[in-house]
Amino acid sequence: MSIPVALEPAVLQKKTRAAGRLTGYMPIIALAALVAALTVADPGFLTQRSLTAASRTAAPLIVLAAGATLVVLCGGIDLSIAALASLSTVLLALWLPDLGGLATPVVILVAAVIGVVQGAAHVLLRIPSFIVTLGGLSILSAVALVVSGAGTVRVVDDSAVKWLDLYVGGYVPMSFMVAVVVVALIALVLKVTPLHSWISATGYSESAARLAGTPVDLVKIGAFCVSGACAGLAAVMLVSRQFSGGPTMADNLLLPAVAAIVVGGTAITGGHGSVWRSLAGALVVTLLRVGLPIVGVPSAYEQILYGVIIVVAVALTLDRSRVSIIK
Amino acid sequence: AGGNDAAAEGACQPSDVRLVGQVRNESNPYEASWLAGGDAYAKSVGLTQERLTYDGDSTKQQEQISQLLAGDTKCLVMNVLPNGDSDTAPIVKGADQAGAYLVTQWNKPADLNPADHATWISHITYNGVESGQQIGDALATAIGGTGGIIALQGILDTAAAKDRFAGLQASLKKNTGVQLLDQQAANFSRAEALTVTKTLLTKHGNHVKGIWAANDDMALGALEALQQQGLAGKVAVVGIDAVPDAVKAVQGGTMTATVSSDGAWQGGIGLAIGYCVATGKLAVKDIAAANRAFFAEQFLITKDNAADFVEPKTNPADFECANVFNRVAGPLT
Amino acid sequence: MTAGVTAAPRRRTRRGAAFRDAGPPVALVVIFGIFAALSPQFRSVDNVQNIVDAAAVLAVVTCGITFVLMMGSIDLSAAGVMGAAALTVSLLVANNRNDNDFGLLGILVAVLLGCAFGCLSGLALVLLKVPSFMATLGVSAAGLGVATLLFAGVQPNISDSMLKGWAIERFLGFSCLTWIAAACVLVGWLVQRYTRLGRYAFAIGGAEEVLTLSGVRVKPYKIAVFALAGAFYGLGGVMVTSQLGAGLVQAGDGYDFSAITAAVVGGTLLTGGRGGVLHSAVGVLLVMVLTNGLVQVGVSPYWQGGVEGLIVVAAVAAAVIPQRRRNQVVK
Amino acid sequence: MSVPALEVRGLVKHYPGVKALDGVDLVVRQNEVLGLAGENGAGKSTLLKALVGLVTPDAGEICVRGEPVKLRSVVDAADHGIGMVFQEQSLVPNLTAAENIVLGSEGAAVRRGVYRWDTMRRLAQEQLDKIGSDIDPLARTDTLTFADRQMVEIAKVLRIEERSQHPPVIILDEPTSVLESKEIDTLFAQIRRLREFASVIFVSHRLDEVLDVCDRVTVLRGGQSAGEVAAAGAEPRELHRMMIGSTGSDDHYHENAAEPVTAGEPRLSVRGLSGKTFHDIDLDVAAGEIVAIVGVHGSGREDVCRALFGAEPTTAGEIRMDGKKIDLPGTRAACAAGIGYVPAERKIEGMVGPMSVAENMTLTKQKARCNGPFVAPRKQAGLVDRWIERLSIRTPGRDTAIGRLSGGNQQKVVLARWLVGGDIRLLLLDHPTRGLDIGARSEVYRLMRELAASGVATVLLADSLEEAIGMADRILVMNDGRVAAEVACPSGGKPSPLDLVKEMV
Ligand SMILES: Nc1ncnc2c1ncn2[C@@H]1O[C@H](COP(=O)(O)OP(=O)(O)OP(=O)(O)O)[C@@H](O)[C@H]1O
Ligand SMILES: Nc1ncnc2c1ncn2[C@@H]1O[C@H](COP(=O)(O)OP(=O)(O)OP(=O)(O)O)[C@@H](O)[C@H]1O
Ligand SMILES: O[C@@H]1[C@@H](O)[C@H](O)OC[C@H]1O
Ligand SMILES: [Mg+2]
Ligand SMILES: [Mg+2]
Repeated sequence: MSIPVALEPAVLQKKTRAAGRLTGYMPIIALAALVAALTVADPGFLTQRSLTAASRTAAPLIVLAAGATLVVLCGGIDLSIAALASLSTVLLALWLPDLGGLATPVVILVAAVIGVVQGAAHVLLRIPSFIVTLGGLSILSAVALVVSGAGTVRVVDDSAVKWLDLYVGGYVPMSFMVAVVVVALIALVLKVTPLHSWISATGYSESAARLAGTPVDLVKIGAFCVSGACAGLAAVMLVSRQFSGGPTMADNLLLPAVAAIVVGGTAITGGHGSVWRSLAGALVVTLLRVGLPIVGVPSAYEQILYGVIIVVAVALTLDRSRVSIIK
Repeated sequence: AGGNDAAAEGACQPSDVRLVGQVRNESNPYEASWLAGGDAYAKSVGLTQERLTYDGDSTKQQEQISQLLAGDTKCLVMNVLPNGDSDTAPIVKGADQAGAYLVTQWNKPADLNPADHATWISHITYNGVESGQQIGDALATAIGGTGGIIALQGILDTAAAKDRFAGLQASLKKNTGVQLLDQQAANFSRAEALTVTKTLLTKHGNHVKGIWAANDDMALGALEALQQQGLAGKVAVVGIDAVPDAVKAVQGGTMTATVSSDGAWQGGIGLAIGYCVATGKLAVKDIAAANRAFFAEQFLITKDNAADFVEPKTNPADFECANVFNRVAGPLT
Repeated sequence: MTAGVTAAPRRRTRRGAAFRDAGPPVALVVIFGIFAALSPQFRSVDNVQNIVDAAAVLAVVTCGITFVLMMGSIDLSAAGVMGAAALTVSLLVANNRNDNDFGLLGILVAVLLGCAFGCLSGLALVLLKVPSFMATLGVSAAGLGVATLLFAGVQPNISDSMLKGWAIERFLGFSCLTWIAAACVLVGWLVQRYTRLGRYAFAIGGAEEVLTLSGVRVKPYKIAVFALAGAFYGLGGVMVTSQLGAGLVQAGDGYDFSAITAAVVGGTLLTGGRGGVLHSAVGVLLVMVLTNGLVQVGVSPYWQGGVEGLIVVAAVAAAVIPQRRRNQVVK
Repeated sequence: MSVPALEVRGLVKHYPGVKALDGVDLVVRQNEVLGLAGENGAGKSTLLKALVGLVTPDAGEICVRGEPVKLRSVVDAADHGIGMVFQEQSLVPNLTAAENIVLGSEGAAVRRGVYRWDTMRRLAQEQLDKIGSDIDPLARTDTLTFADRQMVEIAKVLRIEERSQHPPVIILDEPTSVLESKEIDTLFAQIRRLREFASVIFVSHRLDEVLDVCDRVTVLRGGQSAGEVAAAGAEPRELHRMMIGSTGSDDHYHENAAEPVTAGEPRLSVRGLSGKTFHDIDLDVAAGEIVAIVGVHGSGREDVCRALFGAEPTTAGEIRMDGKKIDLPGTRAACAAGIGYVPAERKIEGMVGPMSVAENMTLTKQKARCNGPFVAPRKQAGLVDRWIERLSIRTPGRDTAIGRLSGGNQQKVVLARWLVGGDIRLLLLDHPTRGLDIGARSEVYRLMRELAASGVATVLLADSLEEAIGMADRILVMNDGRVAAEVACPSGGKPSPLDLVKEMV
């Protein structure tokens, strides 16, 4: 009944092919502009050590954002990723003494299963993903609080996760490498299999996808599964960095992760976007988080600047030719 | 352990020293006074303090620290409030590797000790068990030794919250007439304390004779709740931190007691210790083991002595290299 | 001109409250009933008053967010806008930081500031085409920044007797704040039902492109809706200040997600075009009954958040059952 | 003669890769019903959108009552007395009918932003009275039937009268494509009534309809005017010739020679199927057989069709394909069993607009474009290009977003989706020719015949009784959710539409 009448977006008509390609590089351009601005503000900022530190810092955020990107591409949202990552840090810290190296895959698996449970609740009970995962957020936080005894769990012997804290070639943090590999892997799998079609179809038009026989429910559950697994992996990175797990350790990464996805230019309404975009978005967000205070922006102005820059960055990166109505 | 022994020697020109103070945010009075104290100290030695705030976000704190340590660390002095116990270890490790001078406050795991590190000079905290017990006792006295009380806990997974509550429990053991009716977490927050208190007041009605709050912010929230329920002055309230509003309330009699933790001093002293070591005026190896991790002096503030605490008194002399450990009340237990 | 046709007798279609709206009120009654059965203190008059009083701020914030959700947009700016409004009002009415004593005017300025922040969100959405999720997140950060600037290290405590009185004085058993909230709900409902702004917000959520095709310029309405929501958040910030007797940067902490939860639990769809202020009011009561009830029956503080989350999910699940349609899209 | 109500000269509109309008001329006289005919993609909708200010032409001139005008928006056009009922319905579902009718020009119904519901109701009532509709103006639009909503659309478009002192020009873009024959009759009565005080532009792919209701017909071909005819005495065939530039075949439905295989197990066998809107349906379809289901709106036939595909829950009954029971619901099971479904609502349910032709075409039968689990780009390209050619789909390329194609070509892509796998055994076609031009329709019919000949069973919800009779081997008449009659429909012994209508009501 309310079929969107094909209002040709004016932008689309005017846009030349070259400009079209440019929007694909916008996240990178935004990133470069930010680095340039920070360097102007503090010439000492652009050093190899500083970039190494930033990339190490960004790793967990990249992984979290990459996983949640799949859910966003399917048209949903996963608000539980940070709480799940927090819980995973606790589980990892608790299990490391007994399971050693095995603890890492087990925790990722458990996180993936929790993702599946939320996905299934969303799909089967037909509750909006926003609500399911908001509920999931509080439930997982409560569980984390209880199993950790409301305190941090120290990791005394961190040999099993230490490898993540090494540097490749002395410069590139291992955790960053792993994050990039995860992003590349997800991107590759999407590219070479029908999954990309399925996910975009689900995100753009779920009913059409379903009637075309696309396994919409499975695709969505799968997206939540990957999102959960990524939260688990992010937790491993955090533990390797913190030498402990804590029931609220990753909680504050939720909004930055969503911001990373959107700043990358992925449409929050689903369908259009990619994990590569989220990688660039996560770097932008990380630079904003650490860069602004380090170059000496006072706290209050830092928040105002953060707000402004993030809005401008999204204005730059979003490819509006693919989404006619912005909500 | 070990670390960079050369750095521990301390051979920096005073003008080369870089002073950094890091707290959660600038939007609560306690931490704002910490940063102000740091500024004042830096000014006294002709430097400026770089202020860092991390919104109570552990990951953001780590991110800032690693970015900071990726810069010039030769004469870097950091006075840090770790967000939680778990945040201390990575900060210490980073500082070790970079050879930056570090003083931490409030939070650290028990098995991690400055004495095992070269540039982690000191850890300063207040004895939460003691303060929790002191205000518990004060509350018991205020309600005449018998009656019900409710407790407002801080953020459950912080050492401060747990120690203080342990102190309350110890106090309850002593004051057998006092009965703990209920305990809820209000996360060190004034707003949450307001709602929780209202709910508990309706739940327990006039059985509630006193309110024990793990910090002053919550105590102030509880006071508002009492006022709104028309119970102002009829229920005793205690807190910890000695924020100005609480001290005034104690002075005015609406609050029974609080415990001094001196934010401005904390902001200055961490920088001062680091500065003294960095410039060679103090050698790490000369610092007594008991001063590497210590409880700072704290005072129970009641109506009697409140007037003395209305203005936080930080004395410039406290920050001279010979006096930096003057407020040590005892080694960390 | 028109060849007049004899008016055919009107067919009447069923109007008024639909069955599909019954879920949340029923859930409210059921959950209230369960707690009442479990705890005698819960069902005391005092506690019911307490619940309603505690709901006041959330009700006002949710009122604002409802209009945004009706359009199918989302608004995460409440926390920042409330913080900025709280500091503004506490520095403008009689307080311990300066000699201002603007009274009602100060309150008005704070509300207008909220309105201005809302405008910013709307402008970012409409002019820069930034999705509301991000635009409002940015505005929230900016609001917190402004609040921190105003805070400047010393807690402003208010001594304005009117503003303090709002939280303390009672009328017919409820605090003034509660009556203010009730008035907001009423105003919100009137706006929703009897003004172009309200009906267009509803229509934008139903089929935005159709409005454009009908020659309606949607952009000003979108901005206006965000501005209206901002004004409600501003008032929310003022109310929190009245309750706490002080202007806190954190005055709005958590209200963004609680308000969305309340609205959705009440039956407003995140996709827009459904629900409304009254739905949201029910949602707010439901959430407050839950928070209060869990404390009253003595659920461990560790578990409270989790149990609340579980019940919210269950309530929404139960509420959507009668609405399931074939091939329905749930995002 | 008086000045034309509307005149278009040399209108040009380019899209990347397409010349949608290539110098169109058009004259609409006062108080006439002008038909606009042309193949899918001929540029009809683009022309009409230019007339209501939704498309800015690259060149050319639009004159209203002799005055050249620039139309920048729908409001602009309305101010000049031009209004349009869009090809897809454009009402806000969650508003009342009254609000929809006055939307954008509320006049006295809204004062200073405040609604006066009584005035609004009265204004809407007046509009509805003009077209003799008895809808409750305060009913929520999404509670109305499709036909009623169409009435609301027309009532709404008539509001432009209030904006301009001149007689309005009302544009109806394919208003009949989703209506039942009874509703079409009502609509035509309305159009004839409109003619008394307005000019009307009417678009339809059913040429007999066009000739029936219009005074004059202008034909578009490839974005240009290909000529015009007076409707009186003209033949559909003549129009068709002008549309495509040659004479079309007379045998529209491509009568089949081969008989369906009725011996042995039926391909599809349904027993006692019940759901919310249908009860106790029995249905057999043999391999190679085309069974049409006819019935009015609300007869439940759409839901039966969806239920067969697993897209609508059932409460009882069983479905067998070649004797094997299949577990529904869930569209996956149906797909796996070789069932294909072409939904009626193409824009929402049929295609994924922003995705490419290739992706849309291979969405279901992923195997056809993959080697093992991996997409093989070459294989996909070959496959898609083959089907583009085979169905003569007009598209700039396989990577073009399907949303940019004309309706007919979109439909072909959606159909091709089920064919690329080569394993289709039963096709459920819900109004497969809706919105298709006569040529495209003929091609779809030919395709259906071909598929039937190769053994595919087909269930058809036809666009018209004629189509059902023309295509089907057997017709099921549904009424009130039940099968009311079954009519054999062999080639050579076709029933008359009247025979069927008797059973339908
Ligand atoms: N006589 C009237 N006076 C005022 N408003 C009216 C009147 N009739 C209809 N409306 C408006 O039209 C809208 C649709 O009416 P209806 O009662 O069918 O739906 P509703 O129940 O409000 O919608 P929902 O079920 O989404 O809440 C109402 O929300 C109301 O705003
Ligand atoms: N927004 C657009 N972008 C690109 N091409 C377009 C756009 N809109 C229309 N076209 C192209 O312009 C041509 C004319 O399309 P139009 O919709 O006017 O055809 P039509 O005659 O209405 O067809 P139908 O009978 O299928 O509705 C088609 O080739 C179509 O693909
Ligand atoms: O109020 C304080 C709180 O903000 C912090 O967590 O630690 C100590 C407390 O006194
Ligand atoms: Mg209703
Ligand atoms: Mg068309």
